[in-house]
Amino acid sequence: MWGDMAATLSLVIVSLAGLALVVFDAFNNRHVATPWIAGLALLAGFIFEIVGLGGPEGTAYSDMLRTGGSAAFVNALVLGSGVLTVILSVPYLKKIGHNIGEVYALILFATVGMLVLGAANNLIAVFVGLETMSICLYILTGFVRSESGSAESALKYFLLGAFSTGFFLYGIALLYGATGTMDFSAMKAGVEDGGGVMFWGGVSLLLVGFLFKVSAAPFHMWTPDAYQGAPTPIAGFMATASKTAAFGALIIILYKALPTERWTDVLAVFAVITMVVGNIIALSQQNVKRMLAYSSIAHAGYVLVGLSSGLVEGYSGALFYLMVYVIMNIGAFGVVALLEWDGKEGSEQTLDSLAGVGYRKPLLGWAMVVFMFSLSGFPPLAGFLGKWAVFAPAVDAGLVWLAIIGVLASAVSAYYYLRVLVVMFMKTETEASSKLADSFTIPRSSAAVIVLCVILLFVFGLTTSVIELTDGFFQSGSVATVLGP
Amino acid sequence: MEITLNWYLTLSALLFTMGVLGFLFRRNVIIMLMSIELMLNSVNLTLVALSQSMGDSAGQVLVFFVMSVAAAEAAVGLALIIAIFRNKLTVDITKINLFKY
Amino acid sequence: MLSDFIPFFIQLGIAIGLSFTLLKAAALIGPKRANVIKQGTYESGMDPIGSAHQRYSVKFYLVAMIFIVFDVEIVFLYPWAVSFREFIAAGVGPGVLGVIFLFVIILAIGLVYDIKKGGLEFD
Amino acid sequence: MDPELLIELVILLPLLGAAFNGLLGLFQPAHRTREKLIGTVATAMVAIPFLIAVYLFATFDGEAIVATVFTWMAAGDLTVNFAFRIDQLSLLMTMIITGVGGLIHLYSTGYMHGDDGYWRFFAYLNLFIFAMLNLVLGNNLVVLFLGWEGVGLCSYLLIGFWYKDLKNSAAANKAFIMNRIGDFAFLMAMFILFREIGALDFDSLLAGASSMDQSSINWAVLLLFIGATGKSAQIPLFTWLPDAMAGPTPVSALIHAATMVTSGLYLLARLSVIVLSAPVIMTVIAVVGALTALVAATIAITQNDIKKVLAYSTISQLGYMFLATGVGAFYVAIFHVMTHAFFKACLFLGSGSVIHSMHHVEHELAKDGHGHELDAQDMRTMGGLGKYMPATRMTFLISTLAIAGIPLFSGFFSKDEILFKAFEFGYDGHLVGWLVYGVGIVTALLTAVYMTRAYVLTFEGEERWPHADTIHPHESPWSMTTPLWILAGLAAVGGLVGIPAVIAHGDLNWIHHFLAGDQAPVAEYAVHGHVPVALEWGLIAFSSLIALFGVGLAWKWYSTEGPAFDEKLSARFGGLYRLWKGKYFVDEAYDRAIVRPLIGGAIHGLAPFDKYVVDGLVNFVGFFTRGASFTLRYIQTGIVHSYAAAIVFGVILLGWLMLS
Repeated sequence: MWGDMAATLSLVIVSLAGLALVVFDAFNNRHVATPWIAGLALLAGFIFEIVGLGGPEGTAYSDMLRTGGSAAFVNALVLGSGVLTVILSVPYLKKIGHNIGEVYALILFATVGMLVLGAANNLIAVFVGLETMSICLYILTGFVRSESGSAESALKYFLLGAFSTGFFLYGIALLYGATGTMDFSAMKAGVEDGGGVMFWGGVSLLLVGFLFKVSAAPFHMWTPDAYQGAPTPIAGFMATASKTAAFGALIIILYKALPTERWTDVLAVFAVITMVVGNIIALSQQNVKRMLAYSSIAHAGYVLVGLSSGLVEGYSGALFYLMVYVIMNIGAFGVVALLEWDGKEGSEQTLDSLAGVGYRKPLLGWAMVVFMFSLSGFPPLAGFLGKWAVFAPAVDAGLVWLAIIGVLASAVSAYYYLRVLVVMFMKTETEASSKLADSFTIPRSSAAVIVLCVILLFVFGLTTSVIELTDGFFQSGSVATVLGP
Repeated sequence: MEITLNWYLTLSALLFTMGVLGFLFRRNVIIMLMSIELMLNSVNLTLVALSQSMGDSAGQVLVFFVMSVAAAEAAVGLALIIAIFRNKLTVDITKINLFKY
Repeated sequence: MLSDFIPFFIQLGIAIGLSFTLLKAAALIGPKRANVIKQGTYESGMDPIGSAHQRYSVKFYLVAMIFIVFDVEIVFLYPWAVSFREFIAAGVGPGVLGVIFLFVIILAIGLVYDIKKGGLEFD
Repeated sequence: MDPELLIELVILLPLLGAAFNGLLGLFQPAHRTREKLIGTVATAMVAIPFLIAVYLFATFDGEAIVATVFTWMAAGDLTVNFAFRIDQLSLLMTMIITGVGGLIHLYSTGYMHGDDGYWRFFAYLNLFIFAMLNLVLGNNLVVLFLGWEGVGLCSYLLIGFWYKDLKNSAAANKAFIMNRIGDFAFLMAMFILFREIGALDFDSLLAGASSMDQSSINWAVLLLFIGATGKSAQIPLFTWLPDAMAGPTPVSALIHAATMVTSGLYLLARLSVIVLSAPVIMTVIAVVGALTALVAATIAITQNDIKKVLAYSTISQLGYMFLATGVGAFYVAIFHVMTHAFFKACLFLGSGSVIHSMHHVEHELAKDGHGHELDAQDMRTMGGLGKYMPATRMTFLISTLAIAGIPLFSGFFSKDEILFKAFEFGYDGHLVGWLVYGVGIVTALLTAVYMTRAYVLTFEGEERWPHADTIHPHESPWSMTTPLWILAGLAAVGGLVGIPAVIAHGDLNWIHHFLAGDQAPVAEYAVHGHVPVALEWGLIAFSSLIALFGVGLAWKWYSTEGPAFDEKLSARFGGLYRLWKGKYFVDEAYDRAIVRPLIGGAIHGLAPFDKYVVDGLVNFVGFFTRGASFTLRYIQTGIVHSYAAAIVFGVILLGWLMLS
């Protein structure tokens, strides 16, 4: 047991910190130390995972969780995004006057759920992790109870999330019935003669749960509402960390637990729907956060392109894309959080309110330029490399049509990403926007986070050492020896 | 005639579908919440039946987690409903559409 | 190929059909003769005064939390207690006991928070 | 000195210049007004690379040099070095870019004087040079693509430079989107080449070309060509270039005439080996090129905005170059790229100088409160400018004769070579060769006509702007006329590097030996039967006569009657003329067929998707479960219900796909 705890130290640290925060918070709420405790705990976990990257893979808690390998990578992403979220949240919560300590405890617990999800090696672990994460996120979305917007988006997110959980759970049950196990490693072996209705039905329902969490169309509809109403840094956290964890689990299930049949084409179909719907609808969005939400839907589609190749290059490419995606979106949401002025978590802020802000706040403006160009897959930024990493395997797998559609979809996306820049730099500023620009000075912490994201985007656009690393996770040899049945 | 596994599976499928339909077609948020509970519990039935017939305990373990999660979800859901109710004085989901398009 | 799915579709049909009939039956069989008395909040009681939404206690969250704490506790403690004997037999008794203590402590933390926030101060 | 170090210098200096002006200007408002400093730094950062390039050229021994800066991508079987390549082709392009670019920088220091965006302008301009150098010097498709996207971005920024005017940023968006379409075709071509050959650097690409199967080669070349049409403004993606004239004139000269728009041809020339192995697509290229040349030339005749005329003439000349590519004469295409860079840059700068002085006239008018509206770019209100601005007139005249193809001017050599190659292609038994030769001849005539028209309407005849007797335009400052003279000189004699093969058996055709000689990068179509010398002389004489005839004709028409003659033309050609005047209504067609449906669909159709379509799904599910009548009661769904219905729909779709 102690060995397991040592192997999953990040998980232990974050959980204990969360519990400690709850107690600490009960006795002195709104204490200045609360965010520090949370941030440091997450940072410690992050460092632990980074150190463990590329190390030997194994399992803990009697094969419930995986350690090392892709689990370490996904957890590192989750924890990193958690750290940045905490940093961004501090000034933001002050701004909207809700800097209550519970928020940080909830972020920690949500992170715990994501860690379990990303490292799961067993359907039970997947379920527990997924639910821990989701329930905390429901509360985080709606903790600004006084705002009807926040409460509403939380309610919608909650209802639909619970609804999809039902399908997800039913899928688990059917898979369990068809294969007689919930352990990923044993599942492939348990499939008789290509699996019957029960097996593939179970797979479909399981996919429903995941596709919902990564907000792939047509399961995406909660996303814009939830992001629009949620406090902006939290929206960024939802967009990045929870998607990353869910994708991490999905990738491992596809890779270890399922035979590579049928689902590749199915995922391809949903990838197409997602990319098309996300990008097309984003074209007409006026609200900044909704636009980002639809763009995040579209990006889920790109990742699905990588997965539907069914090749290990596709999986590793998807992992790399997730990393790039986390960096880009944390940055973008960070900028948006700073440029927010309607006291309603930006749920009523249109794009035009940013007119000409680019020159008044050069840092934010040019950071946004980088993020937008990276999101639209523009070399030499990381976004381009990421798209390459997910589209190329699809082409290798013979899904040229899919790659073509994806490439066209991102051609469309260039349009609405560009619109942000046109507004920020090429529109003369209005009354409101100049007032907005004068209304605040950029907190050093947030500026640091944004600059960091920009730098990382350039760095990872120019080196592919990360892709080599992720490739390593799927050299079936190592996985089979350590994790095989 | 003795009761085979399929009976349980059919029954739970039935309950699950009823849950889905209830969620789809009832407008009272609280009843939608109940429908979700129905879905979860029908799955519990499936799991128990399966693990019973296969003599494997994993299914029942999951059931415990499902139960506790269901409880937590119920609490969060009701809390959110109250928050909404304070703002809008209604629990009719069709009246709760501030965000759209 | 498709023939394998016939039972699946039959089951689907039964499920949907039956649920449909039940829902419809409820709507048909149930007599609907509404009158003022029936529609009243308390059919044979006095009419309530003031609007209903004040009835929700501000403490709802805290009470709900207490409920969860004990609900979850019992859900997990009971099976543990039932099978503890086998654990002792297997010689892992102390370890399992430790685990359950950890579990209870975590729940206790929740309770502490709740009490601190005034969850038990009914008025 | 070490060439690898030098080439990295060539690449880096413009970037430094951009960073210097950009960052200082951005974070230190005081810097924005130091025009002298900004201009000098920017110009030097392009001039120095030019000198370096000349040095490299002088010391070049015909052996390609590859300078690897660092390894960019090494993912699995994909290895891409951030490497630059010095060979005949890239050297020539580099000298054109830095040379012409440097002159245009110098010109801009005078032209942009007093603009608040001075610093931005030069930062962008240097950035563009940097990207363009990446494009031509990159040793693999990825670096090339990096430059390719970069120049697109810079052109976007520079077209929308005066963003205060909304139509400018609209034009910028149009250019960007059209370029994106081409870019992504290019990206797909890269995917295919990578899948087939497994590498992206040019050596392995050209080596591996033979191993590809015909269909994938065709696809790759076709997609490459589509990419090229986007960047080089060919049918069907050419409509962005005229709008791009919204940018400052030096930008039009540098990006939209001399350098960026030719990058498509550079791409095809660079991969000439692969292109040559797809004859079917080559036919397509030749035909598209010829058509573009003709279409653009006919439009150019009808334009009154001097910059629009030049823009369409650019498209037309680019069409010539693609025509040459299509008949396998890649080096000739590059030859024409060079001469065209000279005279077209000169023409644009000349028009810029004209516009400059017409603005002066405009101000005068406004000052005296005559209340006359004057479009400084409309040739109908110009005329007789020759006596006020002799330098501009002289240089403009030289370049006009050059582009018209008057013998011994540079344009004559390159264009005549293209026409001859087309003829030779046909002589070699390819029907398409004859066809494009015919179109080329007609276009040559048109070219002579519309360019002479532009010259005459601008510089000859009587002054047509209001109060011409009192208000006089003036010649531009030296910083603007010097580049004009230099470019005009090059436009006059630049063609001598490509003496036709009939003279001295082509020994004097230096550009041919340089670009397409043995161990040179550019391949060419090998002809079987040679055209007899006498016939070749005949062709040369013929095309020269055509050019002279066109010039004389237009001169006769427009010097006597001025703009009024356009009515006669339109009367003579009737509907055809209206078609030209309306630019073949391509924009309108695109607008109706693509733009409006897309945007409109997004705004009116798809945004309420959640609401309407999904409610329809509720109907469906409801019908599926309870029957229509029972459903109707439950249709008044709130959004959450429709979301849930969408989920259920997804579940059904997923299950159906998975189980069947």
